Amino acid sequence: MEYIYAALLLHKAGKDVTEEAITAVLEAAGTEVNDARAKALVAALEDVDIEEAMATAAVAAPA
Amino acid sequence: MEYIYAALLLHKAGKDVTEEAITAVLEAAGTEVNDARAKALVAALEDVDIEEAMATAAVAAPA
Amino acid sequence: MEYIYAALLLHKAGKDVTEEAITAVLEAAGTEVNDARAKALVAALEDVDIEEAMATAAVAAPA
Amino acid sequence: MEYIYAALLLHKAGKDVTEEAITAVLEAAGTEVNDARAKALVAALEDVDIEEAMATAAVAAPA
Amino acid sequence: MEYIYAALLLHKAGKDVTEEAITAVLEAAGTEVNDARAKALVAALEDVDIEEAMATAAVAAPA
Amino acid sequence: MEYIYAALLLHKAGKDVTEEAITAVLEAAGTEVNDARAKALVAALEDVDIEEAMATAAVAAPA
Amino acid sequence: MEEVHHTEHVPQWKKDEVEDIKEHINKYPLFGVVAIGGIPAKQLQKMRKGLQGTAVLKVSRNTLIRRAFDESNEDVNKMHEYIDSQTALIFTENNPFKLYKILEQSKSPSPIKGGAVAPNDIVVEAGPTSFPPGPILGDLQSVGIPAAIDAGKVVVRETKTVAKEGEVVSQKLASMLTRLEIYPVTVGLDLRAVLESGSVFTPDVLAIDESKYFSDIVLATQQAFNLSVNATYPTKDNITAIISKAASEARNLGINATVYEPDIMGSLLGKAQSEMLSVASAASANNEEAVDDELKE
Repeated sequence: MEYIYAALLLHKAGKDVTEEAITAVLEAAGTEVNDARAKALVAALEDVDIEEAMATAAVAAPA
Repeated sequence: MEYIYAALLLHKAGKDVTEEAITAVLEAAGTEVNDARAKALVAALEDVDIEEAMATAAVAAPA
Repeated sequence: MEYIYAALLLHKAGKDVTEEAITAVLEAAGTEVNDARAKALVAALEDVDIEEAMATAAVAAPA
Repeated sequence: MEYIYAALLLHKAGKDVTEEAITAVLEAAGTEVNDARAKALVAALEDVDIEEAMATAAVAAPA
Repeated sequence: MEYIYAALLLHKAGKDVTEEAITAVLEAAGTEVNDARAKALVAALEDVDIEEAMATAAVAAPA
Repeated sequence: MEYIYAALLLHKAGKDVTEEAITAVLEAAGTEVNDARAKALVAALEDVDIEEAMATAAVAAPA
Repeated sequence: MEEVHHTEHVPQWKKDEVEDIKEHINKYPLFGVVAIGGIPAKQLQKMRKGLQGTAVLKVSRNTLIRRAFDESNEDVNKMHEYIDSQTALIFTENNPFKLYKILEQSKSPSPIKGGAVAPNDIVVEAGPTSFPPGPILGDLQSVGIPAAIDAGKVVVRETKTVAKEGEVVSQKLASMLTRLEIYPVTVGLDLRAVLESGSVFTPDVLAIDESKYFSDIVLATQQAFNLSVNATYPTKDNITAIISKAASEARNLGINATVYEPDIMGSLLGKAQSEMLSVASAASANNEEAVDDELKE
C-alpha cells in the first residue's frame, strides 16, 4: 500500500500524481522504489477521480 | 490527512514513524511542513498499535 | 485483471508466479503483454501469501 | 478452478472462450489439460453469463 | 454538558472524578461552578462504569 | 480524547478554543500537556463548525 | 472389398445398412447411443428435423448396429453394452456436453400409457378442474382421485399420490391422468453414452451443473479482486477499491488514535459528543439533578 499512500498524500497536497513524484516520496521514506509498480499505479489512476474514490470509503460496506 | 498518509506510508514501509521521517516524506511531496502537526501526530501514535487502529472500523469502535 | 487471473492460474497449478510464466500464459491467451504490468504484479505478490490474500475480503472497515 | 481462471482470463482479454484457447492457456501454465473438463466448461459457458456472474461478485459479500 | 465533559476529561486523563477535580477543571475553563450539580454528578457516576457507558455511544457522527 | 473534551468544554462555556485555554483546562485536570497536540488541535478546528458537529452527534446518540 | 463366403444369405440392404453405420462412425468425431423407447413415430420425425445441422440421428435394428460395431475398431466395441431395446445412433461434430444438453432440452412431458410403469410418484394436486359435473366425477373417484362438485365444477378436494414410482399404472388411471392433462412421462432422445476419441462419456458425466459454474465464476472473480486489492496491484477495475481502502485505513487510524487533522475533526467531535451523551444518560438515570436542563429531554 505504500504506493497508494504516496499517491493519496500527493493528491491531498494538491500535487500531480506522477511516477517521479511517487518515486520521490517513497525514496524520502527510505524505501526502494520499483519502477514498474509506480508506473502501474499511475496508469491505473488515469481518468480516476481520486476525491470521489476516497469519498466511497466513508460509505463502504464492512467486510 | 497528508500527515496520516505519511505515517501509514512509513509504517507500511517498515520504518519508524518519527518527526524527522514524516517531515522528510512531506517535504518530498512538496508540502510545507508544520512542526506542531508532525510532533502531534507522533505523540498521538506513541502508544497506538497502528496495524490494529487502521483496521478497526472507527464508527462503531468503543472509545 | 488478466494478469491477476494468470497469477491465480499459475498459483493453483502449483507453479511460481514469475514474469516469464505470466508472460507465457498471457501470450497463450493471445494478448499482448505489457512488461511493466507483469513486473509490477510479480513485485506486488512478492511477500504476499496468495492463498490468504485471495480469500480475505478486500473491503476495508469503514471509517 | 484453473479452468475457470483460464476462462476469465480469456474473457477479460476479450477473447472467445473456446476449447482450444483454454487448452493453450492451461498448457502455457504448465498444467496437464483434461479434454473433457475443457469441453464441459465451454458447453457450460454457452448458457452462463460471465458478465452477470462477475457483477454478482461485485455486490455479493466478498469471499 | 460542561460537567460531563469535565468528568470525561478527568476519566480519560486517568484521574478520579471528584467534586474538587470537576470544580478545578470548570473554573480553569472560566465557568461558574454550581456546587450542587457537581456533587450530584459525582454521586450519580459513583456506580457507573464510565468506560462502558462511553462505549455504548456506538453511533458516532457521520463523516 | 482529553484535548477534544477540553475543546468542547470551552466551546460550551462560551470561550474561545485557544491553545492557552486548552492548556489551562488540561493542567487543572492534573495532566501534562503536549504543546504540539494543543496547537494541532486548535489548527485542525480552525474551519470546523463545532456546533454543527455536536448537533449531528446529538441526533444519532442513543437515548 | 466384401468377402462373401457366408453360407447364410445376407440381404444386400442389410449389408448396405451396416456399411452406412460404419461410414458414419468413421466420418464423425463422436457418436452416441440413444434410447428412443416410447417416442411416437411422428414425434421422432420431428426430433430428427429439429437436430438438423447439429446432429444426425440414425434409427436401425440392433443386430445391424451390433454388426457394425463388431466390424469397427476396438474403441467402438466399448459401446456394445449401451445397446438395448429401441436404440438409435446419433452422430455429431459437436462437443459431447453440448449434445447432451441439446437432447435433454428437446425432451417433453407426455401422457402415460395404461400398463406403463410410473417413472416417479404421480401426484394429483388439489384444485379446480375444467370439467362440468357429469359421469367424469365417478370415473375420477373410481381410480382413487378425491373428486367432488363445487360451484358447478368438478374439483379435486385434496392432493393425492395416485401411483408410486415403479407401480404399474392401470388403463383407467392413465386415461384419467391424460384427461386431467397430467403428463408423468418425459419423452425424448435419451442419450445413454457417447464415444469420443476412445473415451466413453455417460450422462452422469455429461450432465453439467451450470449453477456450479456460475458460482465458481463468482468465487474466482472475488478471489481475483481480493488478491489484487490485498496485494495492491492497481488496475482500472480495482483502483477505486484500493483508494477507498487506503482512505478508510487513514480515517480509522486518525480517529482511533485521535490525530487532530481537519478532515476528521467532525468525526472526533461527534464521537466525543456521543460519548458525553451516553455518560449523561447513565448519570441522569441515577440522579436527574446530575445533568443540566439541556440534557433532560
